[in-house]
Amino acid sequence: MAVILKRGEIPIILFTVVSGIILFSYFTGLIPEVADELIGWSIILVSFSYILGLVTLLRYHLVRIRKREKYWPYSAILLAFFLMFLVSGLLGGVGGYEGIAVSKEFKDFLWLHMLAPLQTGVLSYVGFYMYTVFFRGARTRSWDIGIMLITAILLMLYTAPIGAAIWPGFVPIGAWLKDVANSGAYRGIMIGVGIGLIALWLRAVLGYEKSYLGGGR
Amino acid sequence: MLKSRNVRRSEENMEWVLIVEAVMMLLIWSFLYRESLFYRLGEHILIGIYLGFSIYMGIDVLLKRVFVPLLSGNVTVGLALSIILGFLFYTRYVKPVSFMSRWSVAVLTGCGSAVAVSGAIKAMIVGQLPQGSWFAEGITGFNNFVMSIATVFVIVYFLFTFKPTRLLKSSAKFGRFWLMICFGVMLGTFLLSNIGYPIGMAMKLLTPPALYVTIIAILLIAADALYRRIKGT
Amino acid sequence: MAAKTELGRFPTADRVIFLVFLILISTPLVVLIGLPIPISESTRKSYELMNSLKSGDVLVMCFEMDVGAFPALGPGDMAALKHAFTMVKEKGIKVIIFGTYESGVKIYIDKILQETKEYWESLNYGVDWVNFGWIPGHETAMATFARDVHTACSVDVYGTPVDELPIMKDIKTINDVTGIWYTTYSSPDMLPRQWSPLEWPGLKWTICSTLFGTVSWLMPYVNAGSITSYVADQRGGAEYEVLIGKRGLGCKFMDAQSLGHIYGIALIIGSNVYYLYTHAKKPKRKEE
Amino acid sequence: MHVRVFELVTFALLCLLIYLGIARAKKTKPYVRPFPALEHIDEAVGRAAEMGKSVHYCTGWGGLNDEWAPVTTAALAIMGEFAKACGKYGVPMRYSCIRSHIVPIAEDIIKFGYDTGGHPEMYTPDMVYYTSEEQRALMSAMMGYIMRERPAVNCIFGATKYETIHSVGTGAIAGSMQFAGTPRLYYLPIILCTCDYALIGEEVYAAGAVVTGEPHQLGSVRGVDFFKMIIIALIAISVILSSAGTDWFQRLIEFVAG
Repeated sequence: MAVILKRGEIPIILFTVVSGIILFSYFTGLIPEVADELIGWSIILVSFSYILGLVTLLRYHLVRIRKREKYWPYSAILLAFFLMFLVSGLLGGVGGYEGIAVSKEFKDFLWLHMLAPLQTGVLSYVGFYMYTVFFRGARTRSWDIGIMLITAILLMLYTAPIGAAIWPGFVPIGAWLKDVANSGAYRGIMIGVGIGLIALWLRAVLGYEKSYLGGGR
Repeated sequence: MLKSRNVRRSEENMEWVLIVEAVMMLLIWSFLYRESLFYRLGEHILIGIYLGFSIYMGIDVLLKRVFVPLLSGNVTVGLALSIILGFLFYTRYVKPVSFMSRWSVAVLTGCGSAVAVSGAIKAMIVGQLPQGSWFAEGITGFNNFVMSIATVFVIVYFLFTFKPTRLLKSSAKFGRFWLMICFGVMLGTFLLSNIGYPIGMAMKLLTPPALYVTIIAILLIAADALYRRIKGT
Repeated sequence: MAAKTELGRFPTADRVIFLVFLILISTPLVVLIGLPIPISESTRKSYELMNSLKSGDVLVMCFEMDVGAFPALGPGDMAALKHAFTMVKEKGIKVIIFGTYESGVKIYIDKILQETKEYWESLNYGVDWVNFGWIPGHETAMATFARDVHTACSVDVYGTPVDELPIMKDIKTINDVTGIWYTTYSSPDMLPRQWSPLEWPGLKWTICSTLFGTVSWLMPYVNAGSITSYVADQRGGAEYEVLIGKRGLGCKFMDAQSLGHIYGIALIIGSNVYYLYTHAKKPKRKEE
Repeated sequence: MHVRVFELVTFALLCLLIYLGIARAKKTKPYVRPFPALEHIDEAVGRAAEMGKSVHYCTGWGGLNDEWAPVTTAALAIMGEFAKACGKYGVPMRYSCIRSHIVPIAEDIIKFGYDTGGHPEMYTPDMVYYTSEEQRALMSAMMGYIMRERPAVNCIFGATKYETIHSVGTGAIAGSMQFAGTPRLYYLPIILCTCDYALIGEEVYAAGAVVTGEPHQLGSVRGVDFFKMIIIALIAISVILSSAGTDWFQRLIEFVAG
């Protein structure tokens, strides 16, 4: 029995059956409730899997704190904020249950006034790194990069308010590039990506692609 | 008299909150100067709170979708199976049966892949096929022609397994030309939608209670730069 | 390359680039530069619609907003508010303010009213204009407002019952309203569904102020006439500020945007000139 | 009953062609255009060994539970190759991740890579760094790690979002050698600008097959290519029909039986 259960085919069969049912429902319009149930499973399964990540992260930081490795105080700070948010969140009400108001307020404070500015700060690096890209990356190493950069400059003059003030002709050029030239190429890439994705699914069904199950098989 | 009552009340306790927010933002922005203890502090607070949030949301979902139906006795076959698969994840920590955790992953990936495939056929492949008429009136006909040509040559660029003849090579080059125009458009419009984040933050950091924190931060950075210059590092 | 430098430190060139960027985007926020902003057709039409209000006309300003979206749509709303309050003073129109989306609306309205204080301080609250804050219910509230204003807006933001507000005496249904300024940072679908000028003969026009991403979503409604005009994002707000002759936050943002884009173009060109200049000395880098 | 006939036929045809490609490849191994990104893995990791620095890998925002599962699978396949090279040269690897269900898979892949590469003793569970389920946490963790440790090789493959910019931007400043690839178009220009080796769009999926070097995997790429010829033919038909002024093609692809 154990030998049968350990066989590598079982996960592949599960993969095939689950995705086969959803695809069958998609193409024929039959058994939509079964397909919806299966998609609903993935939400529950993902919630169960959070523990795996938590265990890894806790082990990582607890080991650092115990061994007093470099930067260990930061690990302690991380764990402190983790516990603060989790405990205040759970006490403040979870899963539709009402909790203690003060605790909920503290959770909201952490969320709104500590996390929100931190995360906007991290997100704002998208703006900063664009200039790194322009400075370090945007160099005409070959003809194709040159075309990309010229198009990019034209588009920037089209989108920025100042562009039309400099020369109104930037607007039709930018609009043509964006709506015609871009969407033609975009379609080509989309078709390729779609086909590649289905090919990968089929390779997984046939049992050739097993990366999603981990190595060492 | 009635008019400004609400406004004032919300304003009073905003002062120190704004200062906390400014400090948090500057912790992250200190990275622009160097990777220092300030940034590390911000980074770890951020990860800590987000980790708490993830686990909180996980518990929330499990309570709503699993434990409340379990306690109220509405157990369907599907729910039972999903719970069993969920617990199979943890067999990873039990050596003799650790292979079972792969079953859950297989089901999860099966769902994800099937959603991807069913979405791709319509939106990515079949939906992209219809082309406009090349003989439509005015500029539209020419535009349709350009679009069809671009699509075809980009597909040719992504042919991987044909021996590179001269025809294929030059077609692929032409395909790459269209690809690059497409990327140029993306690069050019990227700034517009993303430059707003730093501008918005700069605005917050330049309004009074936060401005004082900003000034202190600038002074700190200047002092550090001076100190390092003197020390010669 | 940079690998030899001290760990954690940014190369000086990058620091300079970030610093210049920060200075460039901060300067317009402090001092208004006033770079040219071309006015789009839709914003001009919106401005003319607002300007066409006459004495005794009623303007409803509905903000489906949250404080988080303030940088995007706040400037346009503030410009429209300034315009409306000026018209209250000069022409004697009436203004009704509220939002229905979620409770964050109230804080948002407080914020923009605080910023436009000088324009309403001299006006008579309850007679010239009124603020109902947040009316819960979203689309249901909008539907109720269209059919029976007094049920939807039962008390104002300070708890005054609607019957005690002189401004509301003659406003029973949406047919008594002349125009609507509607700001949304989510879907604009509710506006044509509930408050379409095609459906309500008394309602002359509606203006939708919305994000760039939803403009294409909105266009079919504009073409059909169920939304009369629209103001697009920060940029539309800045254009509106130019039209009313009071350059403010929106123009500051636009100046920062323009400077940011010019800086980007300058960096690309500068970096390429430098690269091509030194190109001959270096071995060619592999492509792909 | 609501059968999407045209979609079903397309899908079945694609599957058939891929199957035929695989069946044929078992006899003769097909030619596949070289991918510079895959050919330089060894060289890059070797450089990391010389410098005594690490390799950083990330599969971005996508997980196995959503519609990005296939891309993530391909990215994990490429990660397996990097792990083998790390095992061969004895280079430490670090994998940043925000999807907890990928954590055990990644641990297995990296462990397997070090085992086959020849340095099984180097593997530690610390190599997988999980940073909660949220994207911003991943961004800040990657920025901090890349600037602190300055890895010699910095990779980001998979269904990536904004974190692409944080990763390749910091990597460019830190002077790492960069590998990246995503089918998400929005981030491709940035990858092309800042990375030494890039995989564009569909190349990520193909690379997942090519990286193994197995004939049947290459055969699937061959089958896909034949299907693309059919797509080009369909586009030509569409052009002819719409230029003739009919909407038959539109009606054909939307044909639903039942």
